[in-house]
Amino acid sequence: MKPIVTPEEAVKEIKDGSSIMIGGFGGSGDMPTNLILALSNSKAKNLTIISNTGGLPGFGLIQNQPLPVNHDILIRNKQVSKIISSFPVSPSPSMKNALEEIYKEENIIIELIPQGTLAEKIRAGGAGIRAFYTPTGVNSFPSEKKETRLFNNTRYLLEEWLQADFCFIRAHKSDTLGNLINKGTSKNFNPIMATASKVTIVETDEIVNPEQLIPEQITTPGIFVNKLVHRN
Amino acid sequence: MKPIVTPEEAVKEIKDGSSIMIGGFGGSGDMPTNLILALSNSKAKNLTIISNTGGLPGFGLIQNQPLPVNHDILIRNKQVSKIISSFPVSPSPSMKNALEEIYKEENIIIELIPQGTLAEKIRAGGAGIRAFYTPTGVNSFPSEKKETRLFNNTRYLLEEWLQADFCFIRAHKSDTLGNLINKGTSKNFNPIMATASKVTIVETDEIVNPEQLIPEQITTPGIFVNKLVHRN
Amino acid sequence: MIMKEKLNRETIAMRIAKEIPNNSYVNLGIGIPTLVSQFTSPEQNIIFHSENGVLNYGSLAEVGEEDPDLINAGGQFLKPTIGMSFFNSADAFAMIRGGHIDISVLGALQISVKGDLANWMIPERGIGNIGGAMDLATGAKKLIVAMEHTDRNNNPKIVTKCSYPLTVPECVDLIVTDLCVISVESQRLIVKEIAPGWNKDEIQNLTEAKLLFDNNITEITL
Amino acid sequence: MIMKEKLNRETIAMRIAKEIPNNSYVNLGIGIPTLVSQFTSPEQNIIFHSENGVLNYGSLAEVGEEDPDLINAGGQFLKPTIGMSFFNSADAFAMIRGGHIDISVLGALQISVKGDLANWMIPERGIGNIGGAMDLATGAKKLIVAMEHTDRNNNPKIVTKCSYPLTVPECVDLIVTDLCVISVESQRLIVKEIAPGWNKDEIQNLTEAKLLFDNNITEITL
Repeated sequence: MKPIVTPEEAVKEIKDGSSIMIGGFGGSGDMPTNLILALSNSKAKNLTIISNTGGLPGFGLIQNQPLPVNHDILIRNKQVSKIISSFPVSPSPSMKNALEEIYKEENIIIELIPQGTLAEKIRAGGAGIRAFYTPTGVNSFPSEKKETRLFNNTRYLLEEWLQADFCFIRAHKSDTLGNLINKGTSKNFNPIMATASKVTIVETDEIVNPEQLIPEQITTPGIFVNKLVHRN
Repeated sequence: MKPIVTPEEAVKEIKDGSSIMIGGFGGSGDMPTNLILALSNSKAKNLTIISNTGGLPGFGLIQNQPLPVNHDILIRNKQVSKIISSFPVSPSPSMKNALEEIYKEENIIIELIPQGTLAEKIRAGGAGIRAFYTPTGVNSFPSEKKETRLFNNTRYLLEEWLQADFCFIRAHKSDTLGNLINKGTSKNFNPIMATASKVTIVETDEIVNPEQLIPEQITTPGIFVNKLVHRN
Repeated sequence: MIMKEKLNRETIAMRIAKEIPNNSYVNLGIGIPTLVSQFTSPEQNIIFHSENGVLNYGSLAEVGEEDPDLINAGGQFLKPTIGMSFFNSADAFAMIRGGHIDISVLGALQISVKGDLANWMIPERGIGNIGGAMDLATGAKKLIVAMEHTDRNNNPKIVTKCSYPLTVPECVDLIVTDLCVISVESQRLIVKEIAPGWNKDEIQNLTEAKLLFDNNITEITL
Repeated sequence: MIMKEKLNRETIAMRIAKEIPNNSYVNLGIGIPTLVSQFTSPEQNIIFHSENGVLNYGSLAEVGEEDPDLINAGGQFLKPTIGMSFFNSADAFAMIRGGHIDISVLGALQISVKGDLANWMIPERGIGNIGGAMDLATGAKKLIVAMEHTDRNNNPKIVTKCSYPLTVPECVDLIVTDLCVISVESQRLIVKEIAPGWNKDEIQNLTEAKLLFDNNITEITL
């Protein structure tokens, strides 16, 4: 049985300097908004955020709906000192997100990683694979500072695993054992981040009894889950 | 739309020296028996077989049921020159499988790999990850000939990807687009082998129209599937 | 220079659709590439992949029917489609990196004569987005670029050497612009088709890289 | 030597069950370890993992109700159980290697004084099975070995140095045999509990490795 807590209780143990993976692909309905909001109301500073984007409030937004909360608010609040991301800023230079506006004066470190490498580093972190050789990034930006190696005359880049103290992820349904179901395209980074964090906190639409889940639909087994938060 | 063929047609392009991944965990109902039987009736020789076991006819066998066909028959037929496996012989020394009986006189090469490393090598082969560092096997058997490296004072073993010319896998249901569903514990090596082989051949209990599958239950998307064989 | 008519974005997408063989698995990037799916027919059985974790998506959702759990990597809302499957980001990129995607269609900021692709950062901005482009340009079997031939200020985007940071060197196979279709072959750019009303010199004048023109060059046909 | 009574396999399993904290994720190997699940109660909320791809399995299926698609890694047929989940072999070992399994219970051929484990090959056979044991002994947070104290010929299995090829060096945390319970601490073997009717000397005599005996040593309690 996994503890069911409020967003405020869930973020209580997050201290200055913690690293937090945040699931979701971009910035709309698929983010753990209540957990992010609770964290934005906490005192935690100098956070490292690992997420696909650097917080894009308008991404994947349904017309005429209010801008949803995402980790943009944490950056605007100056709670973040480092962000690891594949898509840190807005696709359009004229629509700046908080990160682009303040990263220079606030000295926020931006670690830019190709999306597939980011996903694989997180999976490796959860699977006990310390490092791996990928073809992505050889002879382009990320390889400048990185080790490469030839296998059968093709060059590959060495990438290490990525792990975090916490992760905030979303689920459509959870059972009381922490087994999770994600609908449609809402898996994205959620299932892999759950594996790579010391404490996995799930913001879920529903919490049901285990007999109400179809085992074959479970996308994240409860072994990776520590706390459940019911989204209202 | 994926071609639906007979087992005999499916194995026709398998030539001497081909490598074949065979899904299933052990040796009972979860093996692609019709494909194995068709291959045993073909002339292909010097095959490399990659499978969790070395062919265990009695493993996971329901009482009073006949011994199911598995790759044991290919070894007994002397069609195999190399086997890559984590569990090549019978758990009991007194119940020898074909591999244990004939590997010495037939000079069959047995490459023994820890099960998790075998699974990860296959996943890497399908995911374009050329090699990876794993903690498993450091300072024990497989590491004797293998490269190791320290990361933060812990030693890891370098393992390369594994790919094959063909794979034989099982599914409970397939749609005509090759999307597959595996029931219960019958995923095992099937979904990852499908990703790591040039030609993936599926032995499936049912072939249905795409609208009859629940997308969230699909365990192997059709992108990894080349041919379907209907199990009778 | 007379302002002649260039192909519009839809026409570029239409021309690219013609390049896609039946039964292909195809990933479409943000911008013009996204439009390609409008110009393929169901009979072609082309399966579209999006790196946020979906295969076999079809049309976009109507306004009022958007489901936040059914989007593509460009943040567009998708209609539920028969034959769809879903997966996480690690598996989505396993498909790309593992060589399972037949065709990737991407936009570009610059392409060099060798087929180098630069599409992730304008240096003046000081910060860029890589997203899935680097994996797609590395892993897809064939890479088609869809773009305007020049930038807003009429500066050539097809250059001798990219001045912008590279996404992947020597990866582009085919370029379809609003002026022509260019095949990249052995580090040479060979113009195969030209937009109606344009001639070779005009196109070379809007291109920094040296272009070769195919002997059997034709007007762009759709 | 008088043939005194040793603990039977079920009693060894019962003693190990006592070691498992509530809410643990536990993988049971083939042989005596498999029996452990019979001696835990539902209130303990222990979740059993099997590396062929299942979490939260419960009892074994009755004869006549076997489902070939519902087995554990030992090839035993499982009953469908509420709360089960299924995954492929790569994900099953990601759980193990990634440190998500709290306790692994394995059998052994030999254990050294340093806690080295040998359980995959008898050299005379010339060929052995590794299976999941090497990953489990590497990745699980705690490793408990369940075994008979000596082999069939009364040769010690707890030795100064393993003569059989190692599975993993220095990995064993606790050994429960049919004679005693031994904690491996800083490369020393400390006997904590002894089977009823046995004394320290008798146990040391059946053990090649040097044993230490805890000051508070007790009879094995269940």
